[in-house]
Amino acid sequence: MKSGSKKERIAQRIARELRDGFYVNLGIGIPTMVADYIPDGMDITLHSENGMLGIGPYPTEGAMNPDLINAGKETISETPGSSYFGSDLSFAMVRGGHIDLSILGGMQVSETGDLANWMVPGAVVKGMGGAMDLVAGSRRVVVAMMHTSKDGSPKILPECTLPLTGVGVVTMIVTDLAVIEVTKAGLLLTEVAPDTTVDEVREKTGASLRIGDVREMRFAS
Amino acid sequence: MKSGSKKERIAQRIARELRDGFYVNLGIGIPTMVADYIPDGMDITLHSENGMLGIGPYPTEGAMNPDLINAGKETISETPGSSYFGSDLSFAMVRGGHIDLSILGGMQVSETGDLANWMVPGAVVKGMGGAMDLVAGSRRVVVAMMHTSKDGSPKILPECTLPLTGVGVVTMIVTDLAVIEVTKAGLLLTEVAPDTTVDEVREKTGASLRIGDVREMRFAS
Amino acid sequence: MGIQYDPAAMIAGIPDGARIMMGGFGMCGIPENSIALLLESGQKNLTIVSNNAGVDTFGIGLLINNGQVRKMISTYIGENTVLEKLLIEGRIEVDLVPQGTFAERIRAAGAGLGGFFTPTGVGTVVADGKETRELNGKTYVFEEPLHADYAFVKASVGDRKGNLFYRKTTQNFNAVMAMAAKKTIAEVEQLVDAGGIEPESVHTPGLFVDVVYQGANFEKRIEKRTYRTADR
Amino acid sequence: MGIQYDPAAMIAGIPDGARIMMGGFGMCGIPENSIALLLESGQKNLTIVSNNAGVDTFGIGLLINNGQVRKMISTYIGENTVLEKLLIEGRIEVDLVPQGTFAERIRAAGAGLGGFFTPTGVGTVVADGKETRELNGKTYVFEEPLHADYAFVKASVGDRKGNLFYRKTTQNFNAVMAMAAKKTIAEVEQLVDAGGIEPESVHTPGLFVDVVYQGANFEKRIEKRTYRTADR
Repeated sequence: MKSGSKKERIAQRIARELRDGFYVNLGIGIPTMVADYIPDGMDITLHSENGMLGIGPYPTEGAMNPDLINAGKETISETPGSSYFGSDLSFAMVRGGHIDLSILGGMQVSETGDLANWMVPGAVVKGMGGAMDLVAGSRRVVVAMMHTSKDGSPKILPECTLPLTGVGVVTMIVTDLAVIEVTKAGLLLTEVAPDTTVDEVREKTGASLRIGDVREMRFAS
Repeated sequence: MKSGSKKERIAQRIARELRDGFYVNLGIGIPTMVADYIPDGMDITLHSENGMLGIGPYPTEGAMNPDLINAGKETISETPGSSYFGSDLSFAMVRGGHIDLSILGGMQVSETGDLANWMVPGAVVKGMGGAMDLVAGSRRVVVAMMHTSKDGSPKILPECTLPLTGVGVVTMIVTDLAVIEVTKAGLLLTEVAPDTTVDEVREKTGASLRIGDVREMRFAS
Repeated sequence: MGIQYDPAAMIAGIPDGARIMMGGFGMCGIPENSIALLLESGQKNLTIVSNNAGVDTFGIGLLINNGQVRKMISTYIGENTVLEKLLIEGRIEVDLVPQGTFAERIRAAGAGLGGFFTPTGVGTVVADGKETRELNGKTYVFEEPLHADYAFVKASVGDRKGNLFYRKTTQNFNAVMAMAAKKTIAEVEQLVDAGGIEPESVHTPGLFVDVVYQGANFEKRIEKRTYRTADR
Repeated sequence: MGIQYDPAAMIAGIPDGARIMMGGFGMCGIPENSIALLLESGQKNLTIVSNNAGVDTFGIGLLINNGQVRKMISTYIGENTVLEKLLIEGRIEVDLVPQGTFAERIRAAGAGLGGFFTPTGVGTVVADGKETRELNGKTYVFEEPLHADYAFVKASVGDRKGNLFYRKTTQNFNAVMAMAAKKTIAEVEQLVDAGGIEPESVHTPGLFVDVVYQGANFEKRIEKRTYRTADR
């Protein structure tokens, strides 16, 4: 088993979904960490919905520029071949199916691939930002989340109980315990983490799972 | 009476409709000639729907550039402060009401301001180009045309008989004989050319004309 | 009337209850100087259309603190705790719009469209009460254009014809908002003569701009300072 | 699969009956080199989406002369007498679309919209058989997105990430068409390394481009040579 936190492990596993030439949008939180695990030599272009393609690593302290931020409002850097544009073109890219992969956090996912991730129960509503567009438009949507809530209750459910971000939009769920694909026939368990079992995953999942040819989760490094 | 052809006189009269700061689109034919009569010192920016603001005069022979044409496919020049953009933004400007004045040729105008100018009877249909957008979107639409057809038949009619370019879109008609405003109460004759009379204009007009405080047509030089 | 170069009269003349778009994403590319003038003028019951609502101590947050804002139309307001408090107390109204729909509705207003069908938000609360339609096998929701009386935008460079150029990620909503308001007021870091911006690199052609002026003392706050050590 | 730099295989692989967008306005900014490759490949029954149909002896006109085109979707075809003859003889089909609607339908396809309402063409033959709707007191007609299998575009400069920059009025439909096709093939006058175009001046971000290549021997014909004498 890889060292590092469970969240890093999720990011490492998701990095294995990257393919050469992909344009990828990373949400806030675990998804942002995926950038650290892009395989060497693979041509991945990161999209930021506030109007940029080609995000580079965080800048050095002296190079921070208030004119250059990502959608999480963090200072970032550019790479050779970066481009900047307005929000209208940025979301034209998203809705138009030009983003190969979006990686987002999740609060709940249903067995038909519905996603809830924008309204925290009991808290003031802060807004959906670009999440609804990203899930509606991206070619593949991978949800990165812990398998259960802090109280142990399942986050993968027959139906979401929280307000939805999108209907039938999720392609794959990657958690600290498992990789689950959303198929037309329902949720398909394809990988379990080294430190768990199919039975444990099943127990911690609120929706019914089809059990495929289950392998052990592997991680990009 | 000014010298020059009747068409030049139409262009000269229309030039008097220009106002400082206007963004103006000139169609092919008589409208193009309006550019020669922009009053000195007046800030007029010419729009070309193929993607340019700030058309200058025709270039010198050696300065002709295949990368720089107007919507009539003629070689042109740029002015300081010109900008270039794509056709989608160009027509966003047009439809969004950002063009103060469009000047177009006409085949027929109705008494409610309908315009027909894209299908020549009996000829192969060549297309409407940008005319339908220009008349639908511009703040003011001035039609520049000879008052009658070559056979003397009226072009200003109760209703257009040719296929329409737009419904209720014309603001003003300027011909070799008269200036006619399109008002909610119908066509209002406001000016007649020096070499004609109200009666002659009325006779050569197929639609009913309200006769306002008719002045003699004056021309920019 | 051509381009003007002094924003004071136009901003002072904004009526109570006006709807004003403000460019920027977070604190990046926000019209700091025009907001300061609006603070001075003190109009009330404003509707502000902006992706975010600033932070407690800067940007649109200053207008909220000053009691000038009745309603926000935004996509995410998570960075402003004062707004959150007012919202809970029912003293301010917030309309939340998905960010792509927000951008597209503003563009539709600027582009003279009557509305459009988008896949975003289908099956969510965003589509409640709106027409949905299946088109070529996919479901879309109808969205209307979003207009405003004024747009405050900020650019890196402007010329005296009103042409604007935005550096790095400062374009965000500035260019599209400049299209969608009856009057657009642009503050720039650098005001140059006509021709000072490469004609192919103009992001906002001057025909969308009514006032262009050189801003003073741009603060350009950074919301989240993220950096790496030089040797990493 | 990342950006490719050789157009030959992709163009040779275009099937008969494909729908291909081609940028350009008149002869300005047209994909001369990709058209030449398509002439060599000889596919039949193509639908060409382009503002114009070239002239008798150049541009899309060459494909028409070669009997490869079954249908044109255009806004104005007045410069091509061969096409006119084929049209009269019923050997080619022409769909005419208002130019702004044409641009907007292409953008809608690229932007993932299901359609939009435009004021253009209301009350004309263009609106025949289409839904019209009154929105905020104005009448609009519904228009659908216009997709294509391929887009051939031409840019002045391209970099190896597929970013494109267009000089003067050569952008026209090139940038918007690059968004709207399944595969976009861009020929450029100058191919540079990634970073060779100022990031703020990229008109077509590389994510819209599948193949970028340096064209050879651009003819760049002028359709109407209009000039003044130097002393005027």
